[in-house]
Amino acid sequence: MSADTAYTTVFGSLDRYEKGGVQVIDDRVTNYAFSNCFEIASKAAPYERVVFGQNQIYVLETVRAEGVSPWFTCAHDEFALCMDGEVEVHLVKLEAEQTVPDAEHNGAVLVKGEPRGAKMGWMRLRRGHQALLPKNAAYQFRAARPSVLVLQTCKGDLSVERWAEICQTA
Amino acid sequence: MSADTAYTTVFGSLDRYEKGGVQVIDDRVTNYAFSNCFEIASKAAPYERVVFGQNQIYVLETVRAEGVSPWFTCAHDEFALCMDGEVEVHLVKLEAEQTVPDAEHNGAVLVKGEPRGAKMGWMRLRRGHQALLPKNAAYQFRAARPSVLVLQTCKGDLSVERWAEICQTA
Amino acid sequence: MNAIADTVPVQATEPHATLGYRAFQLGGFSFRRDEYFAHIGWTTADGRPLSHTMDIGAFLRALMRDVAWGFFYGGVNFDHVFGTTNHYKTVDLYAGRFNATMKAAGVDRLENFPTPQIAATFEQMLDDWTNAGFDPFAAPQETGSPYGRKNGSNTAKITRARELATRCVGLKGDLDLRSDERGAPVNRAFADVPQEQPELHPEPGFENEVHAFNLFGFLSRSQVTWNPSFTSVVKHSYMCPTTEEHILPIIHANDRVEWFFQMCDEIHWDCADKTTGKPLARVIMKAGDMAAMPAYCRHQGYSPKRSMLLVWENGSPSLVYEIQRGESPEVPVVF
Amino acid sequence: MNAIADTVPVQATEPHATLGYRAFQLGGFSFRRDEYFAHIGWTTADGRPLSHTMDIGAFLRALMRDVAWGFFYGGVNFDHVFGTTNHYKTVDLYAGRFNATMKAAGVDRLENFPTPQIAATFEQMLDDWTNAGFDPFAAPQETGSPYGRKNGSNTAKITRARELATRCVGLKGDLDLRSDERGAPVNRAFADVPQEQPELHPEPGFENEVHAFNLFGFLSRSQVTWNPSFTSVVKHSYMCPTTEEHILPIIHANDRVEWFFQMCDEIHWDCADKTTGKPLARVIMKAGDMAAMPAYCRHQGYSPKRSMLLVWENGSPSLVYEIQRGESPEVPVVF
Ligand SMILES: [Fe+3]
Ligand SMILES: [Fe+3]
Repeated sequence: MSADTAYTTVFGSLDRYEKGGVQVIDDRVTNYAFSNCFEIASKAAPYERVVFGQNQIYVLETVRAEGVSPWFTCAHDEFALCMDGEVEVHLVKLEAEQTVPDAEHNGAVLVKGEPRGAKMGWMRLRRGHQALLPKNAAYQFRAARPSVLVLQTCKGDLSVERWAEICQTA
Repeated sequence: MSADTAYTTVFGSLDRYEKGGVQVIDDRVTNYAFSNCFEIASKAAPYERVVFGQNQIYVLETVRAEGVSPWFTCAHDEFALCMDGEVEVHLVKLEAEQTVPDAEHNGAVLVKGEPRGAKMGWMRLRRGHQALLPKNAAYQFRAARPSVLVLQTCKGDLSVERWAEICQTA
Repeated sequence: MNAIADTVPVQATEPHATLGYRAFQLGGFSFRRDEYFAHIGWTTADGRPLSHTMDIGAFLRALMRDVAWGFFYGGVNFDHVFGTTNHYKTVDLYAGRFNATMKAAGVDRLENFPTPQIAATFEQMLDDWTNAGFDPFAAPQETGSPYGRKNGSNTAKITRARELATRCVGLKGDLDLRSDERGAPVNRAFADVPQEQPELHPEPGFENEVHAFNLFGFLSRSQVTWNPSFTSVVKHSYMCPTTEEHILPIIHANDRVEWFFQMCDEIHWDCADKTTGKPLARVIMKAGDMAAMPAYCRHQGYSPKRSMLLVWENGSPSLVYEIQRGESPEVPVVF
Repeated sequence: MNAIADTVPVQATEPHATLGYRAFQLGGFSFRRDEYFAHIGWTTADGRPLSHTMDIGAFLRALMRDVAWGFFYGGVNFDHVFGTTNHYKTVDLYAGRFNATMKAAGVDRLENFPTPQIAATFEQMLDDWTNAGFDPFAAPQETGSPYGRKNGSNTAKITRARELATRCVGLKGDLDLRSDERGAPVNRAFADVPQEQPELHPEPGFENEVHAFNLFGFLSRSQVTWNPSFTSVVKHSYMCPTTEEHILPIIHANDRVEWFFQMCDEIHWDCADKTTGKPLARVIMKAGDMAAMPAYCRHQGYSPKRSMLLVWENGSPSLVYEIQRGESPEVPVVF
């Protein structure tokens, strides 16, 4: 591909992102819930699950991945999309007594104590990689440097909402 | 030009024209003064000058050319555009006493009596041909079969207005 | 062209002698195309004829989405006059209904059709009116002109199936990854997107559960624009990423809140009132930006360079009725 | 590029490193183009940034007319948001001013500029943003794509002078007839238009007064679309015929009544309120049809095949002021 037709795909990162915004004509700016995952992650504590999209029971959460996370588990599938950095995902096939007792329970919970069960394996996610977090498995994130994940899940006990802080308000 | 790329240009004629129209959404249809020169000419007497466009002192007139017209003259230039049929235009360089006395007078008038002065010559107009009717000349139209002219001129003594009859009203 | 649609009778004329295209009739609406335009005709409530003209390229690009998406969620406005509203077993076809002036003047028309009937008509119209050199799914720089007289057809391109994962792309038995071999080379605008798949280290027996894939690589191989796929599903939460270039060919009036996550590059959105068409806001989205489209708005996006947009939909079949009953908010969140 | 314009300073950046186009600033308005779009930015009355996006093809086609016509009569709307109003020595540049919602919301902007200043900026923008393969005056089937990165220029095509007779085409010393030799071959869509000139039988000495010409032949050789010439003049009454194909690239909001005489084929017009943009009427014009555009409307035409339209203008310099003072009606005729 020659220089004059080569394209540069612009991704964002914790170090470098440019934020757009809502230009109001005749509406409430907060109705657009405008935020940016890198800005959220840059201000979040490691492994806080900050809700930045919600639709009834469903959420998208931004996570600052930094160091080793607690072990999480969930009664339904979740997905983790890496938007910046590099994150390992370790999986354990939980024994029944450590899974979420209510199969209808929405959202992730912390595994109590060390996860017991067979090691399922692990994955290394880089930017653009999306991982399945299978239901009733335990999963742990490990990131040597600050990284950003977006989680597709349901709103649960660990979901943190601070819309007024993350969204454009004027 | 091959058959599959050949175009047919659609002209109208006294014999065959298709009229469009105003489709009102929220307005008065008469404000669009919608008419059709072939329809007007099909209902007009020979050489009536039916105004179908006007803007302050200026008009466009439709003329049904059929047989031999009176001799006209005008203190300003006029133009005749042939839209259908075939029309001869005969010109005489009028002597001063037969021209319109007021150089500012708008619109054509009838020449009183036979035009006196040098014959300037004549022209044969077919569809799409436009002739200059030079100021202070006498001109006469001759058409063997019904034809249609559009005149660019100023509104004058011979201009006929019957907007309610020629325009779409509903 | 699906099996159901083929069994429904469609009202169409013989091909026009010069132009080569068929004209179509659906209820009180007439459709014809010429070298440059789609012409839509209807009769107003008080019996007068009215018409509307659209550039044929714009019309076919909109028609392509409406057909491919099965009339999508809510309203698919082809422009400020014409469009469809999905009721999921039936579809409204309208002209002027969501144009404040035309509605107030009483010159609008709306008719409801069983989905198979309107689908069959739209599919045949799309197939008849799309020439060999034009792909309504492609970016304008990647296809030919929509104009001119009937010149072949492009059935294969306009009948591409939507790519819908049921759990996650790449899982055994689910939607396949895209590759050169499967006819999905990397798009010119994404030549710099890394194609490596994630490192997977499953223990024996867990090969289909320790699963990740390169979503950006997958999207870089999209052959179409403005056409969401499903890539991962949590209950009724659908990740519907899509690659966007030039203008969204429809103005989408969703019947539910819809979220956009801009994964790279940028898109500018025009948002307007769903019912009247009055402008409400512009939303400028760059890489990493998230925004919601409230359920009361219609929106149309402009993507200057091919970009990756994650459309996140709540596909709950009961949601639209909850919204209609006022049980579900039209806004994404109140704070 | 006329001499006056070249002496006025224009605010422009260096060419963009990747795209190759310059960005321009005119008062509080900013302009930039990329592969697909023109982006217009401004600051609202209360100090907030606002923007507007137009397809670059639509923008350049509109810009071409505004430049070539010297800002024309009245308002030249590029679309429902952006445009110019001619005050004949100065020009208003606006965004949102004639959009009912944007005006009511106070997010519009209007600035007045001396004509040479805005003309110079528009001319340079048009020249910089038009690539070698694209002719904004040509019908879409007769030119290349407006999209992509900077690729040469097309200065000769965008600086064609308007063809303005002072009395009548073909008279000695007035505007010449068009011919193959003068670079004006018959257009493909008018190959069937007779090219014979009228039979003239002048007596000796009257060769320049016994004058007629083939207007339809003249028009069949037009190389451009939606660009009126003057062919005959009676005082301030100007016959401004033009050949039309595809869509009028502007929405014209005249400051006076304007008359259209459709000489062949057909054009469909969308008419809307000049101030608010609300739809008023459709006008379907076929060969021989005459219609007026009232001075309160804005109008945009759709010509499915190249057609001949006679635009008839009252060029009286005092008329616009008479209209503004309420001394001249906004409607063509009352009956
Ligand atoms: Fe949408
Ligand atoms: Fe006009």
